[in-house]
Amino acid sequence: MTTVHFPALIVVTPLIASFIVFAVGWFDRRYCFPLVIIALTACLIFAAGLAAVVLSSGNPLHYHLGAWPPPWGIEYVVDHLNALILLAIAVIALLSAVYSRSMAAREFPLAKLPQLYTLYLLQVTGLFGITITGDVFNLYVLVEIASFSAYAMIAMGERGAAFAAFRYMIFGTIGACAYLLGVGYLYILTGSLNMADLNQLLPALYQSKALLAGFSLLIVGIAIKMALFPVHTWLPDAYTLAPSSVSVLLAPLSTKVGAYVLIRILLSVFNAPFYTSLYPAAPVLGWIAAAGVLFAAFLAIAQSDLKRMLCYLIVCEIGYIVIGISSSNRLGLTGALLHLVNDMFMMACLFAVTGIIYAHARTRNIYELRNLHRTLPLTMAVFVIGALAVIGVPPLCGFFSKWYLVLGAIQAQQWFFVFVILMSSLLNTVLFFRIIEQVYFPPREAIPAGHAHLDTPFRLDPVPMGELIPAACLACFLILLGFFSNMLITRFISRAIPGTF
Amino acid sequence: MLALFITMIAGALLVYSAEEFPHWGDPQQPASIHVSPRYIEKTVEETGVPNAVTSVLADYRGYDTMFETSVIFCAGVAVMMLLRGMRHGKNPR
Amino acid sequence: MARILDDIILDDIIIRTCSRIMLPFIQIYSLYVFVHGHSSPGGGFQGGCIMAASFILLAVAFSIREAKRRFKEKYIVILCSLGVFIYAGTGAVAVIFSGNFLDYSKWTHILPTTPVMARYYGMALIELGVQITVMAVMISIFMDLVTKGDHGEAPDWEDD
Amino acid sequence: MIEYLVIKHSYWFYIILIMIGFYGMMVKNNLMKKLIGMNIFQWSIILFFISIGAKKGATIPIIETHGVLNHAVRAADYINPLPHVLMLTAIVVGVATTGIALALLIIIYQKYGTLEEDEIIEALKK
Repeated sequence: MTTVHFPALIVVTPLIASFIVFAVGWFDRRYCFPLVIIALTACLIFAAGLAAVVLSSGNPLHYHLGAWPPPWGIEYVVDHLNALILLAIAVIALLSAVYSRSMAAREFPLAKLPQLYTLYLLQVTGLFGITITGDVFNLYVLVEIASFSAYAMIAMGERGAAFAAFRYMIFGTIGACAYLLGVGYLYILTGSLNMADLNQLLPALYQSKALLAGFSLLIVGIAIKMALFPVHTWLPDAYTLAPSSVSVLLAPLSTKVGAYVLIRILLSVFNAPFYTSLYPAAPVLGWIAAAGVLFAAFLAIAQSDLKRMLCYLIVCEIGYIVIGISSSNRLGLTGALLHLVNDMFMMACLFAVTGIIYAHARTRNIYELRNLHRTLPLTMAVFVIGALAVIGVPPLCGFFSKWYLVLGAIQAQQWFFVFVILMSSLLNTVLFFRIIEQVYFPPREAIPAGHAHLDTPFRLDPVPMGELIPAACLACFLILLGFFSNMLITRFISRAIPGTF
Repeated sequence: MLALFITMIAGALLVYSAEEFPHWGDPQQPASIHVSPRYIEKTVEETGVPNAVTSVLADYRGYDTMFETSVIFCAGVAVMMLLRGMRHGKNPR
Repeated sequence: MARILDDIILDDIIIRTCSRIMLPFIQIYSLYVFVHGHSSPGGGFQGGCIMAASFILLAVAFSIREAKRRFKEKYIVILCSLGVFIYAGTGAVAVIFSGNFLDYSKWTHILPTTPVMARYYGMALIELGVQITVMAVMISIFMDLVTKGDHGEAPDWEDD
Repeated sequence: MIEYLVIKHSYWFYIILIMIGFYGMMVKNNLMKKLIGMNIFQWSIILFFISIGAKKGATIPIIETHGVLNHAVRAADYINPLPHVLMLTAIVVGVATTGIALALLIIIYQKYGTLEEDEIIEALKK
């Protein structure tokens, strides 16, 4: 078997594994977790193989499912953009699966673990499929798979999670239906569902009002799924109340994959003149996103719950990505794509740390985390790395993507966007340094009497290694992504942006 | 009130954009002449199945249907997880 | 927990007799819809729904306990996975014979037919998978929803 | 004007249904009614897709073969099968959504004893 079949196998492997996990879990649930790890490791190998093939050949990889040629059958396309994001998803899915083992055993009734792992694999299947597919309707089906498993997993969380999941479901269904209606508009106007084929057919219809309506519906649907500012209201509740073992997978990946779909729809289905010069879609999205960035950054400061604060940060980061898309030049798009990948790792790292802190200290209130670095030294070190990456301190990855975003905004002469990015970075600095101050340098009266514990020898955190090691790995990735960001840009991202920019 | 307003705006936009849609049942509309004729004309020749819906469902776009089946599997697993667990055999509580 | 199981018992001789007569015909009809999906309206999803409806009729006319006795939970779990597994496995077999995923014409390596008829039989196989999964999931969702999930404790359906 | 309304009649039905569904989903206080609104919303889109597939004077897309195919098949004689296939998938998605939503509503009702949204929010604030 050669690399030719990797595009199908990367989606089908977790799918088949989920059926096996479900059936095996009925007999003995101890086999579930090893099966999940095997399947996700295989996915990582496939993703790495795809990235290697795309890099070495330099051309997109096309895979025709059922051997039917594209406008009639469904096509998978792996280009430089896909390959990078598939690799990031595979790494994070594997690490968060390792992380979730002891966490899920603590948070879930044991009898529900087989179903949890089944849904976990279905979620990963959906994310891979959304990333790789070249067919607009197939994308809808995969979005629904990812959403259903997310609804069910979120509803297993703490108090109020079921209600949050129901509200997420209402919003998510509006989003998916708007997207489906947009697909219907494209279909009624062109008669095709394939992205490359639509890209060929649509320019003849660019003056059409119906196409504009279809475009708006697609964008609204994706905006709800990716939690862009005015329609983000489902996100903070749903991700805050979700179990830690689940939110470490969902929070970094599902919104970013939504942002990826936005880029894919704008660049591969429509083209740059349509959304920049013919209709002012890019500036509108940019102003909405800028408002969202400021709004979410201020609301994040107002939160005392660490996880809810991170949820508002997600909204903020999605705003960055959309600002980068809206500046619609090469630098801005580079920043958006780089930030997409960086943000997956940053949020995975921070959510993993938050889960460990909550499991250990039984609180997420940032004012009750004082002196936590004495009991959880490594965890808090990882937290600091994640925080510095989000702020954008130079050697870490967050700096480089923000740098390109600012450059893109400057090139587009959008000085307000430059201000928004810098301002929100400043707000993030305030946000995180407040927490770091609470943890490392608490007010004098908070230090308990007697300094005996100050002299105690260094002891590793009393948390399971299965949780600590993935978090530490994610922190290492933040540093590595920073060091190798130039390679990432030259090898993947600059090839992923169409030549018209 | 806001929701009613949004609903009205959305409905007006949909009505406005429907102006450019092809007439109902027009055999020459783009949807009927671009991709779908092959499904009708070649279904017997290429798949041996006279029912074009089945051949599109299970063969030309069979990959969608696999995920459709996975969606319903996912719903079954989700309802089972939400309302009950697996307590059985070697899986004590 | 047993309260829900016993509450929903409709003790009516006419309904019970009629549904007892109708059940096999509904199931035969479901198989007819499934098998004739290739040449008339129908297929796996429709057939599976009708098959599930027959068991739901059993549960409504008799009791949940009776339906659980006829259709044990173990089989529901296995059939749920088996159906989709047949579907994905049918596609994966094509990969083993160096075809693209879901390319049934590669089944000619094991079926003594032409590629076109191999597609025909491949479709029949995946419709079978759809039928099995849809039937099992529909029954499972119905049972879980109607008993609010606590039908599992009753000892009389634990088969071992 | 009347002629214009008649010639596009299939689109007006779906727009009216979509507005009803959307309004119900946004405004209704009872979660069950929200769910019903959601279903109307989904089915209206299915109606829209099905109306794309229609062709005047055409029949269902099942080719009359009688064993051997000895005449050329004209695409205009049979309605477009693709929207029907897509909507079969969308129907299944709708069924799955309804199933999960009902399970969530059962859990919510067990915890709070009500399905009115404002009462649940009140209960959550305590």
